[in-house]
Amino acid sequence: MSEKTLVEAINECFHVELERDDSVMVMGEDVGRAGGVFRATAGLRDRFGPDRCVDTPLAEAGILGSAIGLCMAGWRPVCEMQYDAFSYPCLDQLITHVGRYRWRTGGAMEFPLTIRMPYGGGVRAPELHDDSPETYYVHTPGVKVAIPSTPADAKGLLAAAIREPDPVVILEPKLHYRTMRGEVPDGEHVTPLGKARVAREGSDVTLVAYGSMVPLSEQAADELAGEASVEVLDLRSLKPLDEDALLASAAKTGRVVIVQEAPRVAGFGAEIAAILAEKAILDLRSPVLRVTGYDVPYPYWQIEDAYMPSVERVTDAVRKLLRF
Amino acid sequence: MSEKTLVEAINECFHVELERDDSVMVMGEDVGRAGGVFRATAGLRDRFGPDRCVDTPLAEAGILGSAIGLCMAGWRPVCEMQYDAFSYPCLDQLITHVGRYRWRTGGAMEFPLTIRMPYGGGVRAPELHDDSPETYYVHTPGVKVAIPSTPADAKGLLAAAIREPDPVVILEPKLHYRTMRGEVPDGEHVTPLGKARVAREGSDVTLVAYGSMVPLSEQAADELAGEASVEVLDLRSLKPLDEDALLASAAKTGRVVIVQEAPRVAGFGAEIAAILAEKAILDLRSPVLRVTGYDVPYPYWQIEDAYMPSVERVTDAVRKLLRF
Amino acid sequence: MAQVLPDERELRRVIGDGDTIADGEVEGLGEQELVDLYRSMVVLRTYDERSVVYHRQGRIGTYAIFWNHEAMQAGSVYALDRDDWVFPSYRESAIGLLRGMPVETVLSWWRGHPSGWWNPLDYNVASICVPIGTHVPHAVGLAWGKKLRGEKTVAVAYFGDGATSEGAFHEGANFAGVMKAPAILFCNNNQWAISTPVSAQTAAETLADKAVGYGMPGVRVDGGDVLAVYEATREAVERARAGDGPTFIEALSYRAAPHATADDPSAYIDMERVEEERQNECLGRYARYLWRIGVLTDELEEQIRGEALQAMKDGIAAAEAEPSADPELVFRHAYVNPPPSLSEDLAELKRVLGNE
Amino acid sequence: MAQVLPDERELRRVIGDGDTIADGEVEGLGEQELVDLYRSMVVLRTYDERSVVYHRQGRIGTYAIFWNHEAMQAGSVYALDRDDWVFPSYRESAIGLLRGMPVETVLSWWRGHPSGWWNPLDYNVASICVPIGTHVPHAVGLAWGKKLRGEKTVAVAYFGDGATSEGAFHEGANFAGVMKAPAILFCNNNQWAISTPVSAQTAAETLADKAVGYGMPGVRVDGGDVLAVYEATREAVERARAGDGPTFIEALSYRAAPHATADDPSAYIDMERVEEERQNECLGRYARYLWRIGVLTDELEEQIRGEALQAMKDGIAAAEAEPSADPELVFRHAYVNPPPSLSEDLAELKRVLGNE
Ligand SMILES: Cc1ncc(C[n+]2csc(CCOP(=O)(O)OP(=O)(O)O)c2C)c(N)n1
Ligand SMILES: Cc1ncc(C[n+]2csc(CCOP(=O)(O)OP(=O)(O)O)c2C)c(N)n1
Ligand SMILES: [Mg+2]
Ligand SMILES: [Mg+2]
Repeated sequence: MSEKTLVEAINECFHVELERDDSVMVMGEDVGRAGGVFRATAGLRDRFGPDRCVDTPLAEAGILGSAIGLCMAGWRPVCEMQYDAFSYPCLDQLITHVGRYRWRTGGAMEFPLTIRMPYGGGVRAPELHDDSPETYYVHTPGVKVAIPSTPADAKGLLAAAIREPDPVVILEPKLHYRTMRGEVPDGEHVTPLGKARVAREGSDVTLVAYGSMVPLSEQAADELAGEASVEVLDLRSLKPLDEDALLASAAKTGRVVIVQEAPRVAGFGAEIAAILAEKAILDLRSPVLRVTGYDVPYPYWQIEDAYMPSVERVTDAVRKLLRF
Repeated sequence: MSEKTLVEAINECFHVELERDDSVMVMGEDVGRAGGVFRATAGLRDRFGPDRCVDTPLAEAGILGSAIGLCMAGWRPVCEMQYDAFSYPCLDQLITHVGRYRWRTGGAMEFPLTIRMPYGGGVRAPELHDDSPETYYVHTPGVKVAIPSTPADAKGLLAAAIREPDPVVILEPKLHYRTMRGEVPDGEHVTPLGKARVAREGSDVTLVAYGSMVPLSEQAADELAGEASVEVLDLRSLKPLDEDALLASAAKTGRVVIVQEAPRVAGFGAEIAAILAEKAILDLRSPVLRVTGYDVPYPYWQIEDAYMPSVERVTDAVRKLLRF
Repeated sequence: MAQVLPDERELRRVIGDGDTIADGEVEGLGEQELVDLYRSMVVLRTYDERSVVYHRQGRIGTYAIFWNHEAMQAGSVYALDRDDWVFPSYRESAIGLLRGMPVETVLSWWRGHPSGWWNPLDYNVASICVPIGTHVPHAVGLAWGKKLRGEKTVAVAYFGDGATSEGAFHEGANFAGVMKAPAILFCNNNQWAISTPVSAQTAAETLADKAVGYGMPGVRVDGGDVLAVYEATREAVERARAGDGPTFIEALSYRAAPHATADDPSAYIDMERVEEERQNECLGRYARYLWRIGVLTDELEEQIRGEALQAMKDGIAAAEAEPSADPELVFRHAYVNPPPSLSEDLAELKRVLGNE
Repeated sequence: MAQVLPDERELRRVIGDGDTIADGEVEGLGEQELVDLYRSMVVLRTYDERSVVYHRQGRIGTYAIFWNHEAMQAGSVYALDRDDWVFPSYRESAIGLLRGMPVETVLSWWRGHPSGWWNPLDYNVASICVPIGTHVPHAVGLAWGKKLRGEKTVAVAYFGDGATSEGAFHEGANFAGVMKAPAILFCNNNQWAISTPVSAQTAAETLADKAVGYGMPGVRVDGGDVLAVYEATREAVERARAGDGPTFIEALSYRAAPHATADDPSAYIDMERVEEERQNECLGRYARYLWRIGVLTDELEEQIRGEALQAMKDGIAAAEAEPSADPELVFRHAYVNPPPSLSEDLAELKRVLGNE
């Protein structure tokens, strides 16, 4: 164990996984010479050479499309999209090919590729550096999605994704790249996909969150100490989803607030609410609430705090349920 | 009024709207010389000239991207995407620009563009001619989405979209292009966005559907006649959504089944369930169920019927609720 | 300053017209090879013509006709080694036949039956790509990836004139140039993208001109001349294998049939022009050449055609004899490790269908 | 056969080196115009240098530096009419200053304040485009749309060397060629896309070579020579206005500063090379030219610099004096007719914040 920032944990994961398996390669814009604009891939080009840590042309569909071909040639490519909103040009390759190619071969071939990107707001950046695009990915068949909220999980989930035979998209909370530190297991460390984490135990209300909404939910839980015993469930993996953990927590508390940074309409939080409405209706003592971003472009940064789910909005939602 | 097929109703709408407003133009692959692969734009090039019904190069991002510029020059472009799955290359322009440009100008400019495409399965077509991509669109801020289920609405919603100052995506159920006939008002006909339609009144259960799932739901309602009084709510417009109609129907019946052709995970049906879990929890007498496509690529057509929501699956879900 | 024009703006030709234009020949192609090539073309032609009939008979679904594209497909594949990869579009749906793929596999694909899905590793033929141009980066990635592994594999992506307008083509081509991928970008310029003529597709004078922007040679060849196609492809293969990177080949041809069985080109194509092109179609041109140089005989011709026809008869019989597909297949193959919700869905569907 | 090569593969130059290379001149540019151009460059240079300082002082956010890009921006805009449209990327964030946009507007953009969002119709300057290359089709669509309306407007899209790899660039450029849009694709080839050198971006010999594939002229110009940039752009404008369609201009330059304030180029660029380029930066080159031809004086230089500096001081003061933005703006402007759920959200937020 050693203490690391979230992005250091990711970097370490790369060093371990590229050493471990020489079919793993990293590709993307500025991942090589510069070591990534957040330095997530620092040192890889020097250590493993420019063929295993490749500075690509500036073309996200080209990156993902050629990664499909690399898989067919036996590689396990890890593609970096430089920012959330710059991943959109790769959606076509993702939806029409990444999620379907194995199926198209009757299960004969594997496409063990990983797509990772920094996501989310709160970093005082210009437009289009702040999106939370997980819904586009989760809704796409054939693709798995994980979002870490701690340095240890950032390392462990990335390792799981790299080793997974199915394509996995990892969104990394860029807000916490350098500000969050935590204990991270040294060497090989894998956090299995599909296992949620009870970040905080509680009995009155469950906050369901992932990524950067987890620490926020924990803050809200602190804020509510004395008023209510709040459980915080960190989903970690959106697909496969740990339904058992979700239903167990809902059964225990009977009250659920879902916290999601992305715009609410048809966002992933709706899926959580829908699962509860189907499978936990008798457990629910109150409505299922969502605290989310809004159905608007992520705003200019001077007012981004009004967009982002806040401790106030979360505690308000919890209090609503307690009063219900 | 005259009886028309769904695609004839769309074609008539174009003739009326291009005549009415000479800033309306139609663009896309094969919309001109061929009049569209489904003949939705037949006759427009001859009548309005090749500048108002434009055969574009084969490039969906180019179509939508240049349509943004056309809006800035005062046009109201209607962009055809030839099929659902071939709209994915335009997602980047949609998410990063179509939904944001007006906002980016501080509300100074309007982007009255329409994107329309045939969508959905059941037509015995090769791969990637069968998708139901509405979730990608609805989740995108700044963009509205409508899906007609009848010839009259196909005409009326398209007219509404063309006249709307905001960007609108229209998905047209290709399965019913030529097989569904209905009375369509002659001349100008507008179906306002944001108003659901009670396709069938009932008191025991509500089926919430849109597009090609509406006639299917009506069939299921027929099948259940004698057993249960089934209401079928045709949403027509996914954004803006007619929440009042949804909540009124749920309050009346207390039982809701959502029928959606797209893959379930994080699909639009989840949003409906989430709204009910938040706002109708006391009205619900039973779980909210979803009958949907699955988290897999839309299958080869010999087994597509096993993928598509069927009357059997819908009636089964309704019976589950009645037994609950 | 180096020459940046496409290698040739004039069309390469080998086959003459039996009159004023003299026949050429291709080094290294003996009688056996010439007949092999002929056989390949007949196999494809027979597949195509029978498929249109099968479609009319309701035995296969919508079908993308490739009549008069056989020279481009057969000529180029013949220039490859068995280890080289082929990335077809829907227009090259039967190209796997040239690699030993059973006829019934391809027919099953067009029948919407899961037995039409093959393992690309069995033939080094990728899955049929339906969304235009999107497989160009796949071929480039494969070629690049093989090169990184020290293998000598070449990959060919087939696409149409319309495909050159797509961003995916551009990004793939640019990657190919930068990575010096041993790839061949083979453009079947049949001058139409459904109803859109190539003049409305691009303002470039030739499609091969596009190669300049990717720093790769662009070659133009008569797509109706199987020997010219073979030769141009062979040169591209040699370049690729020598480590000199990708080549863009524009094979000029004409779509002398509807885009697909559902299409009526009379609405947008001058049918007289089509008739002219049909008179000059590629298989006839090659057959006449072989007759002129004395390689083809009535007997041989009949035998080759007979075998191809028999293969089709056997193929459609086999395709139709396939057991009807198990609906459970809907749930298979999307994931190596499916999410638990998918297994639940399957169980639920089986319950509803009463199969449980 | 027509010439398809880019018009010129050699770089155009007008400004000499005061030594072996003689100074040229541009027809139609009198003393007044030469000084105007100088003023434009000083305005941009001053904006840029002050912005880096303001960033260090925490008064603006991350900032994309355009030091040594002023000649490309000022020279090209000067060749346009006021009705012509400019589509900037983040690298041309302050280009609106040349159209009368207040300094505080641009500063506010970088301060993340809503008063940094302008109405493009006020200046015929589109919004700053952040996602690379995606505005190329916008400019082309505008140019095409204006042409359809019978107007004579030209649109210029600015983008970098890296942008030429994106599919959006390709699709837009191809549309421009096909629609004969009166558009100019102005590529600032500063030889780096963040840390990626242009040699890893494309295998094309020059970026102007890409024009061939779109059937438009490709022009190469010394991007550090404001007069050459002006002249090349003016010719492109004339072509566009005459109905002869689009032009691709490659302006060759060098990024002699970090990509943005957050970037440390010493990790990937040879800083000696950067130093060399800094010695030869575009404003100094033009100033020396003006001195040589006797147009610039100490007095004039001082006056122009003084005015520009004052404008910046006033601009930052005005930007900092903006009232802090109303959080309610989060809910405004996305829609003309917002969906009802959005109004509900606003009401809810106001309730939570206790503002209701
Ligand atoms: C991305 C995408 N957009 C649209 C289509 C619909 N479509 C199928 S074939 C075709 C024309 C293709 O023309 P071309 O590239 O010249 O190939 P050809 O069919 O002539 O071989 C179109 C537009 C598609 N398959 N994929
Ligand atoms: C679609 C997209 N991908 C990635 C980025 C991140 N990014 C910002 S600037 C940049 C490099 C751009 O290089 P170039 O086009 O040469 O322009 P320059 O910055 O040199 O002016 C990158 C990769 C982006 N903004 N948009
Ligand atoms: Mg074609
Ligand atoms: Mg650059």
